[in-house]
Amino acid sequence: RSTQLLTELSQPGRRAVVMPKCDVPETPLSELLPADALADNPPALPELAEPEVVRHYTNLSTLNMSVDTHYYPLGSCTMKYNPKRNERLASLPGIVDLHPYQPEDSLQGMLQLLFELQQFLTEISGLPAISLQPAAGAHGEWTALMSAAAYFRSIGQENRKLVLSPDSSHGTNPASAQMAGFTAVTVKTVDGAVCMEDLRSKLNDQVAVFMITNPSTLGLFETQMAEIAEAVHAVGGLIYLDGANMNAVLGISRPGDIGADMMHYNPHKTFSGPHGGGGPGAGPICVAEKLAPFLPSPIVVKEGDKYRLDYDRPESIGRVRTFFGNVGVLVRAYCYILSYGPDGLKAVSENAVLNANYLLSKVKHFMPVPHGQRCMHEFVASAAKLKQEKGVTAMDIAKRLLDYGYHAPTVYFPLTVPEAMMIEPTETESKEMLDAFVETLFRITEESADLLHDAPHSTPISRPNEVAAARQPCLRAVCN
Amino acid sequence: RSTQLLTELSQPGRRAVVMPKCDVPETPLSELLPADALADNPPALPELAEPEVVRHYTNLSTLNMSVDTHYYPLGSCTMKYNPKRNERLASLPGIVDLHPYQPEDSLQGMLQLLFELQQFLTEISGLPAISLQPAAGAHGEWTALMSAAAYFRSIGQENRKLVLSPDSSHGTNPASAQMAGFTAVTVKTVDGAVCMEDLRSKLNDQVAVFMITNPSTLGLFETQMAEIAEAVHAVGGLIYLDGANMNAVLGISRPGDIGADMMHYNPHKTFSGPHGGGGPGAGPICVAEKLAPFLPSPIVVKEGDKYRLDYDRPESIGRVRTFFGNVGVLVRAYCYILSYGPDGLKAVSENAVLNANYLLSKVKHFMPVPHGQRCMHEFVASAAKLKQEKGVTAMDIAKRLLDYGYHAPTVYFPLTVPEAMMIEPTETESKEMLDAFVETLFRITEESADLLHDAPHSTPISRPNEVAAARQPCLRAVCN
Amino acid sequence: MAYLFNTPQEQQEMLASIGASSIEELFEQIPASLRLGRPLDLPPAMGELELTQHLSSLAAKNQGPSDKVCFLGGGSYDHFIPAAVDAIASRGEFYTSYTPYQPEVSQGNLQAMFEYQTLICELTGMDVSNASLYDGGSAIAEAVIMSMNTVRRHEKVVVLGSVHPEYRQILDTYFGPLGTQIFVVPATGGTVDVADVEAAVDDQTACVVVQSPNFFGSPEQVQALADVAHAKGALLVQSFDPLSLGVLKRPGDMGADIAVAEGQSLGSPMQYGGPYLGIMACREQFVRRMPGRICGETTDRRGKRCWVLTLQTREQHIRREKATSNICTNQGLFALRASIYLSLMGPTGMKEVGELCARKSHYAATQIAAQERFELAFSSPFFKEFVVRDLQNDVQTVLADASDAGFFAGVALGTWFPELADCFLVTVTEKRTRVEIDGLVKTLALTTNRTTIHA
Amino acid sequence: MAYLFNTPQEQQEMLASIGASSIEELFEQIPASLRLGRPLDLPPAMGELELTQHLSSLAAKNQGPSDKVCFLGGGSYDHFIPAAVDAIASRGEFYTSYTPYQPEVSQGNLQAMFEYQTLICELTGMDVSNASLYDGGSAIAEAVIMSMNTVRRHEKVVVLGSVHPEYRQILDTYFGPLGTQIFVVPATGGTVDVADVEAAVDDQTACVVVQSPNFFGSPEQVQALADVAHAKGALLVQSFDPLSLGVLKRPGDMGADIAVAEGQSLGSPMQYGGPYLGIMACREQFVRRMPGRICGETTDRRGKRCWVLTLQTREQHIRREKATSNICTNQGLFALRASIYLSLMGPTGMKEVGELCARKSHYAATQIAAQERFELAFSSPFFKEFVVRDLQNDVQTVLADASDAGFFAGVALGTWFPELADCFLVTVTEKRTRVEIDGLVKTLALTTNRTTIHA
Repeated sequence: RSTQLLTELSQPGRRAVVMPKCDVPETPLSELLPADALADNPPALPELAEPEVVRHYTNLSTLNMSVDTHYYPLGSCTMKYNPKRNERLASLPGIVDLHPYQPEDSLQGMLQLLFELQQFLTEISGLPAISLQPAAGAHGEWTALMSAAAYFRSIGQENRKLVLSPDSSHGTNPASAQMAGFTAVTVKTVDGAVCMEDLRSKLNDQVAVFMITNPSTLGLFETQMAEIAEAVHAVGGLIYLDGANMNAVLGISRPGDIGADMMHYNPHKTFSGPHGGGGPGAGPICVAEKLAPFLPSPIVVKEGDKYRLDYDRPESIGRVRTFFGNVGVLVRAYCYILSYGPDGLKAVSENAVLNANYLLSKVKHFMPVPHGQRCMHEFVASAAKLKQEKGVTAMDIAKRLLDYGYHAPTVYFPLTVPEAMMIEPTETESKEMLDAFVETLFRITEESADLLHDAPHSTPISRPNEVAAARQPCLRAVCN
Repeated sequence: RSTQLLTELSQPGRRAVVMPKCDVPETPLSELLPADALADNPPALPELAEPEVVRHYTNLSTLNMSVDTHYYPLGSCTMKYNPKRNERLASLPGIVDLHPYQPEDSLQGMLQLLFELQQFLTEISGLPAISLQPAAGAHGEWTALMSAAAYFRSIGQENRKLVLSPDSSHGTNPASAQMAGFTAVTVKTVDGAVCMEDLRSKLNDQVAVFMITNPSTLGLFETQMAEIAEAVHAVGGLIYLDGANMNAVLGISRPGDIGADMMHYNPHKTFSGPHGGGGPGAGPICVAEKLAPFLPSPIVVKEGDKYRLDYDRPESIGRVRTFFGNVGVLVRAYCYILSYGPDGLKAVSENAVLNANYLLSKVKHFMPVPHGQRCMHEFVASAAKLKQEKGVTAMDIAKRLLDYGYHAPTVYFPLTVPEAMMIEPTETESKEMLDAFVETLFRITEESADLLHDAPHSTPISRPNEVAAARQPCLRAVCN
Repeated sequence: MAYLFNTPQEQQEMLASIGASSIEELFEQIPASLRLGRPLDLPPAMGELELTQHLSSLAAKNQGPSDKVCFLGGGSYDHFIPAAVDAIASRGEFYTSYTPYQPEVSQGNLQAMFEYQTLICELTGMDVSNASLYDGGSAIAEAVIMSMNTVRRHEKVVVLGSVHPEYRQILDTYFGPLGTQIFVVPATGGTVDVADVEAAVDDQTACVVVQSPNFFGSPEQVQALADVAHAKGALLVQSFDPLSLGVLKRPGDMGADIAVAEGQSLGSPMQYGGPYLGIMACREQFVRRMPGRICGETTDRRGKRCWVLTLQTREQHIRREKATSNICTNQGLFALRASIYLSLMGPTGMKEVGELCARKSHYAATQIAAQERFELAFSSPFFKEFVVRDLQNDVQTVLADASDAGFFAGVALGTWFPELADCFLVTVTEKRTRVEIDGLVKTLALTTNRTTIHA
Repeated sequence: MAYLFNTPQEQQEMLASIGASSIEELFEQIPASLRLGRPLDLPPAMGELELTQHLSSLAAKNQGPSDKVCFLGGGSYDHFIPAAVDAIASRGEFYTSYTPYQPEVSQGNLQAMFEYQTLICELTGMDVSNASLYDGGSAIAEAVIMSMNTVRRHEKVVVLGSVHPEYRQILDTYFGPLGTQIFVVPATGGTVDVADVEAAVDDQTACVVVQSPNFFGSPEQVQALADVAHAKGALLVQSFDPLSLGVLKRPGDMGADIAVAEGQSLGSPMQYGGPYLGIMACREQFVRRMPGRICGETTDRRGKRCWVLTLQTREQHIRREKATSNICTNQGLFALRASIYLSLMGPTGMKEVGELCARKSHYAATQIAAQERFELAFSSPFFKEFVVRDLQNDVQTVLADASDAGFFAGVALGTWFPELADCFLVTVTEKRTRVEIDGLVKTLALTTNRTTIHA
């Protein structure tokens, strides 16, 4: 019954929530609201009893893999442990039950937290100004690009309409550029590094921003970073750093120190906010001083002992989201940063990189890792040889891993590596777990192609027909 | 890895909890405590990181069936839905973070709650006096028997040393009697009812108490109850009612009105406190006025607007447990009773009885229910015929049900029914669920004996060797 | 070290396997000049006990609706959240899982998404729903982008002046720099005149954006506005209050093409503004222009019904700069909360909560308006929020006094609406009891008297 | 109706299957004279919102350690509980499951029980542990019964006067009516003299019951007491403080035969006294006399390691009146909490918490004793609790004043110990900060001054 739909479980007349009796006059609604606004009947939502709602969702949950139950070496996603203390603390009534329009004097604790987080994140980034408002990484990218556009307008360079990004970049980069009114231009990479020749050929006074992910999606630090920054800055452009991979460089290298003018964080990756099955995230952005005036409003400022929201920022691009932002995610990031402190955050990156290199040192013996003997927090192996030799694809291997109780790595990204398997162990897994994973991965490469083509075998379902799903979309159940 | 033991996961030097730095003088412990009291080293507990502790236990949890995930028709155990609201409310800081020795003026809300619960439970029982102190049903039985003993001493009848109970009773009844210093005597039952002849033959001026479970463990209401009470009272004995099956008669029939002088509740059954994998329970007892002075101290009393603990009860048997009792369980019972109110509680019993009779009406066609065409909240079917015909036992059927995702009924209890399967649907299951269960049960009776002997087939383990476990007990892992 | 595993011994073993002499060596690919040569300037690490004490002390510096009775609204609401919502959503398998890109081990999340879409469609009367967006404000912006791409007009958008001012600010931010005209039709008398909208909509208009019930709490004439928009080939985008739909007509029943909402009311805490839930549903024919993730039903290789993310060719990770939006994450966990909430409420619960909001807010409005100092700013009907005018034009003092007396009495409107500087918005949810409402009224009455005496 | 399913329609269908005309008919087996002919006199049903408001209002009438700094102890302690304990123990699969009588679908609980037994054995230095009893007080009573049955002596038990007075009351209740002599050896100077115990123990004595650290916070000479008991063929039962064992010697290292404890400190909230966790561990040879459930390792029919409830022939559901105890339930959920707690603490965490308790309590004791009005009642060393004497003999006022100032300063001892009517017991856990301790001291100093001035 667990995979029955709620609509299939519904029985007329069943119910769970019962509201209190009305303690004010029970005026007919027809006297309070115009007839043309009133519905004849409430929506035909499913009718269920509380016990079955609880059992339904509890059983559904067990059909998921999750960090709490499984190893999740999903490249680029940083599926690290989500601390239980952060969940508890973010749920304190004095934190979670605050209305966004409460008076500031009733919010001093919250504003202090957010102010301090602003300080922490600017220190970690090496960039002095910050907005906590964007709701997700991609939203942060776009917000920063909008701020950059405003900056260029302010200095009379509206002509800068190009945003460059490497072919290995996240899809959000060009998509954000496009949404912000720019034209997205792709720059080639060679062996995972930006092709300087191609970059230089595309740099001119039309270029607004070069967006770079560093460490890159190949798990490599862009060693030409200084050179890139110099070249971009030389033509008057700005560098945007996609902070998706900050987990590798906390306390080791700061975007602001290596030439970036703007960046976003993914607190749900770097600072352990839970992924929630796809969200929520948050996308705080840090920028250089010259871009500060253009950031969204409000920001939190401190005056004497008091904290307040500053809206008086005439050059601001305005507001990109309702209210303050994804505060719940930010509170978890705050807790995470305080839990580690400066030495601890550095140790996080050191151990993330150690774990990745350890895995790399084992994996490379049976599955080529095209780009380098060393990596940062993740690396990209290629199943191209296996495909050639016995027709086994990266997808086959990914699916077979599920049978063994491991979540699959990210596959077919970045696009520059054939049959890519992007593996990010994170620092919150043990050597024993890494050893067990590698052993399993090796065993799979030795298994028969037929077995792998049909994998997974032990999961609740196997290889859904995605083509059919997209061709004739069925996007909702029939209610009642 | 999920079934590895913590001791097997341990690695020297790993850790989870880190205590704060000491903010008072760091005097060496050898200066604070005598050398012969101090340990050389802390206990060699396993050394683990927080993420693996969380994953370990999360995965372990998924090896359990539970009410939240499965239907649990376990006779006598009343595995009904455990309301989520009760868990939340019992965990409010103002409820859960109270020290037992706080001053009474800082506990007025808690004392009010407990006072009101005393009132609710006496009203439901029809018995005017109450102690909330006992920690479990069996503890309540024993406490009531100790109180009865004190009562008899107070009237000069120390000679009453016999406690009678039917052969179908819970094992706790004779065990409690023995612990309370009485001699346990068994009374026969005929077709699930007390054999009046046998009872009368054992009634005399040595009899202190007759303990009866009503509705009985066969799921039948003891129709001779009035007669029994009259006979027991006639020889000066008391009636103890085992309240395990109160779920059938809430608001319909009260122990105090049908002749009982004492009773206990199982709030974790009747009032939906979660079973917690085996506990905690609670065992509040209600007694007749003449037994009131002997109940444990303290009880909660109200004076004007104030609530306080009354310890001034000179005839009390004293204390049976530290502090006030299993308050957390009592809070949930309080919430449950308020959630239903008088009509709702009656509806609980009505629907529990309806569900049981519905199931009975279906089951009896393929598995005999020896005692009656009707039942209260549960009934006992017998697999004796199946055993005879094809060698399939109640245990085989129980194990096979697990394969289909149903928890097994209680088997081989009560002892008076051969190959007993005691089925209690509870009121918090739907007709659809009952239908699906019955269909499965029927299907199982049609399956081959070989298949059933080896069942379960799909569970993580199957038919552990219990004999070996008891013969050469291994009761702990080796640490480090 | 918080959540780390590797002991020094293990680190050595791992380095040996790698063939590196130190962890430091692993970072050699970072040029020395690009490294930070000092520790970060951050507070020292706190263990869990210290951190708990610290956060508790911060929390104690806030006062929330558990300390003061909350009559605040304006897009974030103090509605009741059943315990089962928290109990389910706090299961690790939900909140520590990733986007369901591996459907075989994500059917829980995928089915929950599919059920969410189903529930939202039924709630709104629309054909299709995505699996959620960031929040109600950015959802409006996405709806406008979607409208533009659908009708292929990028020049102009007509927005009612009764739309949440922050939503309108977001539209300004999104579209101002791109040259799109955001034409605002003023709301006088608490609602917008359909004729004014009709006058504003032209052949260049991509869509009309309406909020109903609007920011002041009043229903707009959505059907008439839809007709106006459609007559010019524009779409109608309606932002709605999910908790109103137990009693009010649904967007789909009134001609809306795209329905968006702030979904926080559906079982999510206020948490100072986020994370929340952007709801978006639309008519069938627009689905391939819709931003965000969408879940669809299909069958697996054994023929079993199952669910997958679908129509991904709309999305950035496939289409890059040609995607319908740059959106990557959805608000999975909050969509889940909304689904659980709606499952528990059912049609009857939704009707009851709507009735309670309507009746309690009208009771409060009547009582407040009976005070000499106050009147209702508008005569338009409302659902659960209404605008109160302070005839002495000292809203700040009124609200501050009420706060001192234990009430968050309302949201001052002057910041956004200079013409309403003497007004505040009062919201009454089902959680407010008559005792609390009477308490607010009494407090406001005292303010009246006190100020009168002072005057 | 809260958690019911059956709609009137379904009820009719079910009655038809049963062959009954009404639900009323199903109750016909209950004679009319035995039925309640009226509704129960109980408050009307509350929906979840009302119930939440009601419980919140009750909670608001209490003041707990989140309102006042807690220096209370005496068997229930304000120790820190890591969030992971709550997160795991609140999983439905744990708390809504039944006793693991079906091992195939209970391996989670069974393995957790087995790990609990393992952890308790390691913690205590004992050979075997059961799967828990009700609480620390009843566990002592069960240990005495176990001793009696083991050594076959039922006449006499020697109990140290420094054992928790409520534990001793429980022993009186359990054994007084049965004619067993509970011989109490007085504790003078905060501990008991071994020679006094030696004088009390005789050939009729079943066991010596000691608590160490004792009720006043001080370690007793357990090894010497064990020698005394063993010399007369009696057993030594020790009640211990689990959180002391990171720094203090374990019962098993000091000759105890049965070790029992209140396990609340190990990750369970104080919740006004229960439910808690009765810990019991013993030497191998006594295991078949041990009450309560026990989990053992075995293999299944496929040879896989697994766990089952074992040695059930000791228990009441098999042996009825011949069982070792009438105990049926254990405290499974709280044993689980203790296991998680100990897993997270590890040896180093246990050592750190022990050191903090010891150091902070000594700091507090020194500071309090430096006040003119107060002195330490005893010179004996202590672990985390100590007894303060009010030289002005007005403990009630001292405690009431402190409470007004925001401190639960201690537990008055006069109720149980008339000779200590001028004393109170102060407990300092790792949660108490120096600032809080200094605050308490300052408050007590003010009390001193104020009273001095009044005098």
